[in-house]
Amino acid sequence: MKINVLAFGVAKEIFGSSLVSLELTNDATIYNLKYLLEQQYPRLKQLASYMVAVNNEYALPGDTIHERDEIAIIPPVSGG
Amino acid sequence: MKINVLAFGVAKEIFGSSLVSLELTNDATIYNLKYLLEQQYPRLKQLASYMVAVNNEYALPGDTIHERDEIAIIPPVSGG
Amino acid sequence: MNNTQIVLSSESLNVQSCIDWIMSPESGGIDVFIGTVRNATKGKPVLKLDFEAYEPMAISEMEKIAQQAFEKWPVQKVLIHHRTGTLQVGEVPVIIAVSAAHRDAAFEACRYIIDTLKQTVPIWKKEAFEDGEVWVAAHP
Amino acid sequence: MNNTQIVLSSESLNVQSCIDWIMSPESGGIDVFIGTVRNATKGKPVLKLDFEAYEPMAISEMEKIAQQAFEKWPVQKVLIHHRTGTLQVGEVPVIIAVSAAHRDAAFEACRYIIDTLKQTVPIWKKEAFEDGEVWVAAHP
Repeated sequence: MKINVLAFGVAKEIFGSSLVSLELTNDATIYNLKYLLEQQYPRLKQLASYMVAVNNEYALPGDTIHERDEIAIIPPVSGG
Repeated sequence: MKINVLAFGVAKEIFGSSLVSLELTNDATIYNLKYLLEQQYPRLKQLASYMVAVNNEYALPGDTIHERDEIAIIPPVSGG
Repeated sequence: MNNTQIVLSSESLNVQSCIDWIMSPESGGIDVFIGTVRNATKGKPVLKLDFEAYEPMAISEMEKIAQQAFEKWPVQKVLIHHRTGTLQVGEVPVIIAVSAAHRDAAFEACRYIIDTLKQTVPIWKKEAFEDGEVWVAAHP
Repeated sequence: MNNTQIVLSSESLNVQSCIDWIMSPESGGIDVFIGTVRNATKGKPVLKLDFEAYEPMAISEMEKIAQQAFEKWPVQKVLIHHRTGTLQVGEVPVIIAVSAAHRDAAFEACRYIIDTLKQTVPIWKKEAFEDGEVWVAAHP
């Protein structure tokens, strides 16, 4: 399946875009997604940390990704 | 010596006045003052507590009172 | 001191002017405590409050508390405004504002100031209920 | 919920309108935290800040924090306003306001909300210095 990944803050600069498209297998997990992204964008690994959100909720590494899910890369937040 | 004692809050009601005059010996302490006042106004003893201020500072029981000192009875405060 | 503003006033307190005074380019966090007259005490409707102050000593005690805040925390400005006179439900008897480079100091100092003010500053509050008036905290 | 007001806005935040909304005859204490853009970070002059938000998730996370405050403390109203876009030194990125019958709850909930917001709400701040720009907290 093809999924779109939203990027914010420093992740947008690492991707060079606020949205990247990826091809994932149908049973892919957050863990798989992060592995793929880090292969393609090694600077992700230099971040202090980063989370993945699925449909506006923080996701766990084992969570499965479904087609049409809204996926976002959440680098360390710094609001307030 | 004759001293004037200012009263605030509930103390003003107990004294029936915002200022009472007392005759004290020259070496009188806060402790002596409180004893005299409680003799004259027994309802003072029903307060949760009360302090005496001398020249705008909280005084200790052993502090000596001098002529012209500004003396005030401070019932439990409840500002804020 | 131009880093401290202490006011005891029979006029309405103005939150916006307190905020305007406390903000500065050096500060990163501001904590503001606003006391308001509640419409009930222990479930009993309150009609109004009367605040009486021993004015010179109240100002002197508020200045001491502000000074202690500067000694205890790295704060930049401290503001304490307190009302006297008759206040209706919803009116503001007290505003405390503290600015600091970091929020920890602002929160802790603001809390310290209101807690200490309520223990040491010679101001007294009389609550008016439908069936009479009571000096708050006077009796055990 | 009419006891919660969450706003994410590219327009200037207005402290007075936050205070007007949070005050009520039931409350006795209000704590307000105001973040401001500081003119320096670790001694280095800051020119401006840019705030970017993942808007729907940021609002959802702020609503969760407000809900947690209601579960943890007896508070009456909770307000969280956050700016997006470019802010100059002295401008206000965040206002948190909490009202409660008693001040303990207002102070503790306000502190909890700003601390948690800084940990969980997807908003990012880029500091502009004379020699370049840095996404705050991005790198170890």
